[in-house]
Amino acid sequence: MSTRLANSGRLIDRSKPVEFKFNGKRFKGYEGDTLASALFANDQMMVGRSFKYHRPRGVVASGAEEPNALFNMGEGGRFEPNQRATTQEVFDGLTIRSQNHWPSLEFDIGAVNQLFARWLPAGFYYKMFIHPRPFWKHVYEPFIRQSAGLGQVPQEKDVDTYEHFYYFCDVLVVGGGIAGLAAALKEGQAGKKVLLLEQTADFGGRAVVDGVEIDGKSAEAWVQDTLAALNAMPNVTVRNRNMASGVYDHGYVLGYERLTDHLSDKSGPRHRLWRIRAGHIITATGAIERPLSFAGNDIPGVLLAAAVRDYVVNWGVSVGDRTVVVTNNDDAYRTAIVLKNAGLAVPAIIDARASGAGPIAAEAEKLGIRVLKGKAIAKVKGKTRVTGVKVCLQAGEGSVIEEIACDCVAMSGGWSPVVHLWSHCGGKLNWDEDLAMFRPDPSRAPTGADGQAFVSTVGSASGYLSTADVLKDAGLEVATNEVAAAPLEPVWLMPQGAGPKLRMKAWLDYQNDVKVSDVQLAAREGYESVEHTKRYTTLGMATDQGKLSNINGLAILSKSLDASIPNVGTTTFRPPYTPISMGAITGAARDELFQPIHKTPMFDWHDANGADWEPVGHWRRTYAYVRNGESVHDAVNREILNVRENVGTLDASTLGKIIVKGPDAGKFLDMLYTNMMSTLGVGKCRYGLMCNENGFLSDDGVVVRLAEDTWLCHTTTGGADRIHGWMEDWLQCEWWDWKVYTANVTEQFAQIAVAGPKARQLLEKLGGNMDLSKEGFPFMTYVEGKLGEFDARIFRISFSGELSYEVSVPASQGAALWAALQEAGKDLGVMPYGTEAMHILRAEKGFIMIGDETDGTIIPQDLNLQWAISKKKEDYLGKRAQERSFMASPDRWKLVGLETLDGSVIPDGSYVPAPGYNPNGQRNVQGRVTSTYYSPTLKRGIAMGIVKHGPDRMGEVIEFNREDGTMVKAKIVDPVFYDKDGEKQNV
Amino acid sequence: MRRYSVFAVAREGLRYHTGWERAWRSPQPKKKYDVIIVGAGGHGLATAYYLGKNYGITNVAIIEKGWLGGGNTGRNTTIIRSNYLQDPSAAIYDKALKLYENLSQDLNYNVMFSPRGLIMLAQTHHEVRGYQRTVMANQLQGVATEWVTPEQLKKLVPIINIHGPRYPVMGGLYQKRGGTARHDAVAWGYARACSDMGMDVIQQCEVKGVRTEGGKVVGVSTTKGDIDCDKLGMVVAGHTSVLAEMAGFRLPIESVALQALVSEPIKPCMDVVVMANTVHGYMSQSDKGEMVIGGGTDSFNNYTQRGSFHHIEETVRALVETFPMVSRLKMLRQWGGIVDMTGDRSPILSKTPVDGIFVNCGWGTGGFKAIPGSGWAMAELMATGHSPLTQEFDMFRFREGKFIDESVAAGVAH
Amino acid sequence: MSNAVSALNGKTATGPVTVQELGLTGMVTLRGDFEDEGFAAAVTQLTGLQLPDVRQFQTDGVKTVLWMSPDELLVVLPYAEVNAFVAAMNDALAGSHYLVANVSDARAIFSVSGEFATEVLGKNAPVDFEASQFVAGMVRRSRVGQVAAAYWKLDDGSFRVVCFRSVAEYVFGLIATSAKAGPVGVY
Amino acid sequence: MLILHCPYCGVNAEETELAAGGEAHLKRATVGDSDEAFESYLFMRENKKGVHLERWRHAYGCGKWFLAARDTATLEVFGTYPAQTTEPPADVTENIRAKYPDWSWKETA
Ligand SMILES: Cc1cc2nc3c(=O)[nH]c(=O)nc-3n(C[C@H](O)[C@H](O)[C@H](O)COP(=O)(O)OP(=O)(O)OC[C@H]3O[C@@H](n4cnc5c(N)ncnc54)[C@H](O)[C@@H]3O)c2cc1C
Ligand SMILES: NC(=O)c1ccc[n+]([C@@H]2O[C@H](COP(=O)([O-])OP(=O)(O)OC[C@H]3O[C@@H](n4cnc5c(N)ncnc54)[C@H](O)[C@@H]3O)[C@@H](O)[C@H]2O)c1
Ligand SMILES: Cc1cc2nc3c(=O)[nH]c(=O)nc-3n(C[C@H](O)[C@H](O)[C@H](O)COP(=O)(O)O)c2cc1C
Ligand SMILES: [Zn+2]
Repeated sequence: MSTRLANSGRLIDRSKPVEFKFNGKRFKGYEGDTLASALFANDQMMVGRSFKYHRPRGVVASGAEEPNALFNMGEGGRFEPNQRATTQEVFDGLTIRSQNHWPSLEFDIGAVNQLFARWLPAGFYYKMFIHPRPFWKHVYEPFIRQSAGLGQVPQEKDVDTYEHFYYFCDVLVVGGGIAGLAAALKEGQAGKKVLLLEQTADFGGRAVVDGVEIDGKSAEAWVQDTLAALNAMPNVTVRNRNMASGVYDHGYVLGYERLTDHLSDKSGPRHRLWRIRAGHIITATGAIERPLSFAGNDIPGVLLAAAVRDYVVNWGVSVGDRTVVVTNNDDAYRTAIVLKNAGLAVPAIIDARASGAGPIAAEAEKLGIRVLKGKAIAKVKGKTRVTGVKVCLQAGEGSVIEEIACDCVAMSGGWSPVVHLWSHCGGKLNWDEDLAMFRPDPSRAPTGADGQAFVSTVGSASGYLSTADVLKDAGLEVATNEVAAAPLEPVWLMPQGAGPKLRMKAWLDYQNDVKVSDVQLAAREGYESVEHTKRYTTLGMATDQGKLSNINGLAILSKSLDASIPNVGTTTFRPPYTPISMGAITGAARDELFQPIHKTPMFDWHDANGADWEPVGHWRRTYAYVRNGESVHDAVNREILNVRENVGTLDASTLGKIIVKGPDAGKFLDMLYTNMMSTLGVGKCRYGLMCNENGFLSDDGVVVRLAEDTWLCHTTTGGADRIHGWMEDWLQCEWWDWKVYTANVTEQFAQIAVAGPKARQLLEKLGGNMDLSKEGFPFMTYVEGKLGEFDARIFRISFSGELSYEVSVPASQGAALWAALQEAGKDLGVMPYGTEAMHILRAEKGFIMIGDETDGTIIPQDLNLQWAISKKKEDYLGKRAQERSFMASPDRWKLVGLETLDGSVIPDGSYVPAPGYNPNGQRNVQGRVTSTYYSPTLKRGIAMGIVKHGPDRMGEVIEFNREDGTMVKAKIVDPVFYDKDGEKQNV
Repeated sequence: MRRYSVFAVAREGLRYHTGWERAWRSPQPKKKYDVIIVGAGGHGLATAYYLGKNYGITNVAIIEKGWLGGGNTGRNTTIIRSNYLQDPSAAIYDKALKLYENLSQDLNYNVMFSPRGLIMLAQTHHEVRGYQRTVMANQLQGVATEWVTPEQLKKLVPIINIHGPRYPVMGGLYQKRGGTARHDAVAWGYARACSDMGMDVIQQCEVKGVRTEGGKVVGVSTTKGDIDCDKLGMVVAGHTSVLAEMAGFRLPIESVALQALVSEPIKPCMDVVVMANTVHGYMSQSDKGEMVIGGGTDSFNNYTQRGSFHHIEETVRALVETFPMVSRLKMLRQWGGIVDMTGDRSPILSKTPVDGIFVNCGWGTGGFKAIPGSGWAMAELMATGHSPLTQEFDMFRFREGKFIDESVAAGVAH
Repeated sequence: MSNAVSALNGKTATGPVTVQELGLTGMVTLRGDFEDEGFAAAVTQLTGLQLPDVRQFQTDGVKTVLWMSPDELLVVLPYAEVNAFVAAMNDALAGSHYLVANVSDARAIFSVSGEFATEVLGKNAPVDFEASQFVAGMVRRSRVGQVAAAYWKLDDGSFRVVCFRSVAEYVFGLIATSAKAGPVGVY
Repeated sequence: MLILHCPYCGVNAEETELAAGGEAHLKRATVGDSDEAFESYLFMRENKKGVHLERWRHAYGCGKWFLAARDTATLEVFGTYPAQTTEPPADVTENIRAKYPDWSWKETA
């Protein structure tokens, strides 16, 4: 059984016991334990079920590479699926539940899949479930989905918070093992600004576990000294529990810092995502041990040799009482020795190498450990945990020589450098035949903005395995107590000649249930590219991203294709190194801070007075002011009628306002607008149209000439930044010799439209020093002065067809002016009105609306706006485009008014079918509605639309479609429905 | 070809699946073919397949510089729908959808087409009008789509938050027939069928030059030598400009990176595809359980298949807002592809200035769903010189200003 | 103006790092040719300050002149003096090619000060605020979260942050939240 | 996540502070020019896999447009320069030639 040892455990604090729950059972652990070590301490061997066959699964590793031990963790707003037991530290009150089984971990219905295993090889679903057709969607797919999927679905809103942090350094060192520490020390001493990230809680990596001596002192001591030296340097920053999750172009790196995951106290941000810009990145990410491929290598109790060692040395737990070590290299002998010294039984070391190990073998044998050379495991015995192994010749086909009883198997197939970060931006690898590993090729490093390499590797990440070599690679010459190791012998299948039966039980990818036989099948069927094999078998696509399985898998593939491993190559390494929380990626940008809301100075008043908000770009505008008991629709109608009968106020502050000034400003505006703006008189206003270079309408608004060399251009809401940028683009990149300055002063002013027959009365009630009389202040002009106590500029323009003014005051005075207008207007029946009323008011007048009548494919001519297109100008932006055949065609749909015969409202987006069908069998069409409303003024549905030859078809009745398939009849009429002669706005 | 069926699998199971034959041959190039298709992505393979199936043209080579299906076909988020606004788009995408509905049977390869339904959220009044316009247009195009209320939508997608403080869901455009398919299987199924018709799928063979004589194509030069042909189809997506340059003309195309990501797998929780375009994110759940997530493109020309992280951020932010549970999932993997964006964001299926060269490109961020229809139409164009389905997608439309703009009605790509 | 109010009317979040909206503050955008002596002279004459170098500012504690772009300055001064200043500037530059605009109400200005102010700002902007990199006297235009902002650092180590008025609440919320979340512990 | 040096304010701005503006040095075709000329000005793009001359705006900074010579296959930046020019300056051209000896810009080729 697995248990807590009486002593040892460098990471746990036996004075600080903690209690946690596993599947409802109470378990004990110590501070410093990982979930995995704590579960072993409680003899919990089986931790989950595999993806496809629902095979029993146990912990195989001790770090980020763990494929099996994933749990549903936490409760309610802190529930999270797929938490990795080997990287999650335990804390008091932690609760976890095992995954992917029903009804229980011990008895799982899904396990029947195992019986059919031989009929469920890689890609079986591509060959089955083809007939009958409906069955895929309704029968097969639901079944497959249910049996897959691992963890449960979070049900409640996340209660934790997250944040981001930008950090800049000369050198980023990734990894707090001896290589990383040494590299950081070197760079720090060279005066560089250094950041070192270690994903786990502690430093020292493997060396401290292996108990190496460096220059006479223990690795432990060496690490502590080096850390102390680093912490003493002001230019060096060292962070633990912070994983470099990805390397991105131009030296950008994400650091995933876990702040409270290991604590009972969850206050403060849970994760902090570091956005690091590093001049250079050194990855000292070490190496990961590889499993061996033998039958039953997935049974709980079969672990990586180094992991078994870690559990004893770091956490003081033994995985089993009797451990058989199976290996193709010397390092695993260390495990045997550690176990033996811990008083545990090691019945045998099974070494696949006929020549066996180097000097370390003698050490093991001295401790009484039996070493079998040239031998292999034919098969592991046991169902939910190991009970023994059958031994055979590595060279043979698996005929059993002897059986050894044991409850743990510690395997080592050699080591693979962690090259993920090196590879994210295209760092290339070389295959090292002797060490049987892919190593970074410094001559083909990822290159940055300057074309130079910006990532390098040190230590085991470069493929060095002895402590001396590792530190040498980091620039340190040291003496160690390590004995020379005998060369490893690549072993990709155990035994070498294993037949189909065994290969079907030899696992490569534990989580996704990919076996040796699956990869061989892929090869046989022509999925020869390693990328095809990956996608066909799902090898390496599980949550561990193949940290254990990829190399073994592609070795099997290369054998099957008899191509060399480098020729087969690896799959692409992609971020993140291990999965990172979506919460961390989101950071603080959630709820109120999800996106900026742009608020006008009158926002609070609107909000307090029934505003039904409408997002317009990032602005919030009032759609309508809804009074108690009123529907939004009622409110809109009330607001409209009140504008027609009395007076209304609209918050128009969001309209863009751009100052254009300079000797060439007139010339510039003539290019920008379709109209002639240079001839506009000072003090006058003119409605203008802007097109893009493609000829399509992009914006409109009133242009005001403030002075001889100064214009004020109004744009649509949300048009402000776009149009200002557009102006600057032309001034900087095309006409840079023109003398024009622009300034976007949109937010400097609060603007209020005061519209309705009583508009003038209302403004006059406020008093001030401006002549607002019909004569003194004619239509399409502006005045400037005091309106009551306000510093106002008033434009006499109308978008509603009523007598109307747009009052502009400094934003700081906006709220006060708005309040003053409501107050002064009480007896005039003033009411605020919102964007929907504004839309309908303008529609009743046949005014077009950018975004309704236009959609990015409409040219001014389509909307009969020729009057706004200057004939005198030889050029303006969009003119040439409008000369193209399709734009000049007389068959383009043109703007008309529409009046339903039955008074009903034409549905939004409705089209006008034409006789017949096109070659693709689609109904021909001859027009569509662009704006359609119920007009409370006219008490009927009104609409505008664009119709083929529309203006020539006045009076004709056409039909619009409805979603239910019926049609609405409407008469083509003049778009101006209300006050055709414009008398009302000129009073 | 050995047909795939449950019986075949059963038989093979008994002999450890040692009897399966190759899904496709890996031949050496011949000296000459009637037709060469450059690019063994979905569109290239489908074009070849229908050339053979519909027109009996089987002396065809599909030349692929990498591994077949390794381009965007092998890295897309597999959204399939045909509820497009403009007639030419609706026509070709719906043709594709109809073919998808029988593709597994047609190819005798389960492409796992899953018509689980697709919803586009309307989160502003403008979007509501835009999608209602789409519903109306689709009705006349013979494409069944419907408008769903927030309440209906919540029933279809229990994990969604329709009362988001920022952009409450005001309804949605729902296409029941929309859904997903297994992207790799689409490429593999077509490749297997093409190979079975005697066509050569030639992988690891890069086209380096296009050879023409007197304004007519005569062949290509590749890393496996020169290969002659009478007709050449360029179907290389992100690399279209590179191929066009070899043939001496330019196209209205820019190549930019589009990214996607998957979460760790979880139990089934969303049986429909949801697109939230106001906030730039969309999500579906694969049969393996990962949430498959995508968003907007990068803005600069790029051939690296790597994108910029801030787009991933924007997308994840959007989805956490729309589906609060996403916050406690983890990102398992992110990747990018190089998409070919045209001047009006609609594809180009067209003859070119060079006699005998045809181009099928510009599918940008949304061409997976079009693969069968595009192949069908492209085959017709290459075989007969004309196809009603491709007519409007002619490359010369840009000269006349005759665009096919899908972005107009709050419409979007994927 | 009696009832004029700034975007957040002086809203403050106090703590180890204090975030404060500074209330009504005069701000004037000035565009012109920095090479032209006339322009430089006018600025110096009306502010008593030299033209700042690229990404620098000049200040006398009351008036501040900040470099915004190769042809744009931001002049920060008491709110009450703005109109007079703008008028004077117009006189001084009359005849030359320039643009002067009162943007006092178009912006919100914050002070961010305290122990780990640099770290707080570093949470929301792709800018190196580390003391040796971002020194007093420096201006940097960038983002704060998802909106534009300009940062400058005073001699007392505190920062000024300017953004558009309409997003003042968002910016305040973001910085205050970052402050409340505590230090990162690197500076 | 690109970084580009703004030649106006000297900031090494990161992508999120910038706005990309597509191919640089386009000659505006307009009234009087042929449909072909206009089409190629508006739509036909070099879209080079390799050296690309392109427009960027320091949108969240000084607001100025500048031009960059960037390798779209490796993302190497050969240099940035002000927008008020009709062709890449000599020093930038040199940096490019250091990598691609026989590179010549379409217009000057
Ligand atoms: C991240 C992402 C998400 C997407 N999501 C969706 C979605 O949800 N729904 C949807 O409908 N679409 C989506 N798309 C778009 C879709 O993937 C593409 O439009 C579609 O796959 C294009 O297929 P293709 O065959 O034209 O191109 P590809 O599949 O890219 O095939 C082109 C092939 O040409 C080869 N090639 C290039 N140059 C040469 C040469 N010189 N010689 C030989 N071969 C060459 C390439 O290697 C490649 O294999 C997405 C795309 C991406 C990148
Ligand atoms: N004899 C053998 O076969 C063998 C094999 C492997 C290692 N070793 C020994 O192991 C030691 C190797 O030292 P080393 O420092 O090169 O490697 P290491 O494995 O000791 O340390 C690597 C460190 O990097 C961390 N890390 C990995 N990825 C990270 C990421 N993305 N972000 C943050 N941190 C990350 C790990 O948590 C670990 O602490 C030497 O003592 C060597 O002798 C021996
Ligand atoms: C629909 C879809 C689902 C995917 N699911 C997974 C997955 O479960 N696990 C995984 O590792 N990758 C998954 N991927 C990503 C692929 O591994 C790969 O990253 C992608 O196809 C791009 O290829 P590349 O990364 O090799 O360039 C998925 C991709 C797609 C398109
Ligand atoms: Zn700049």
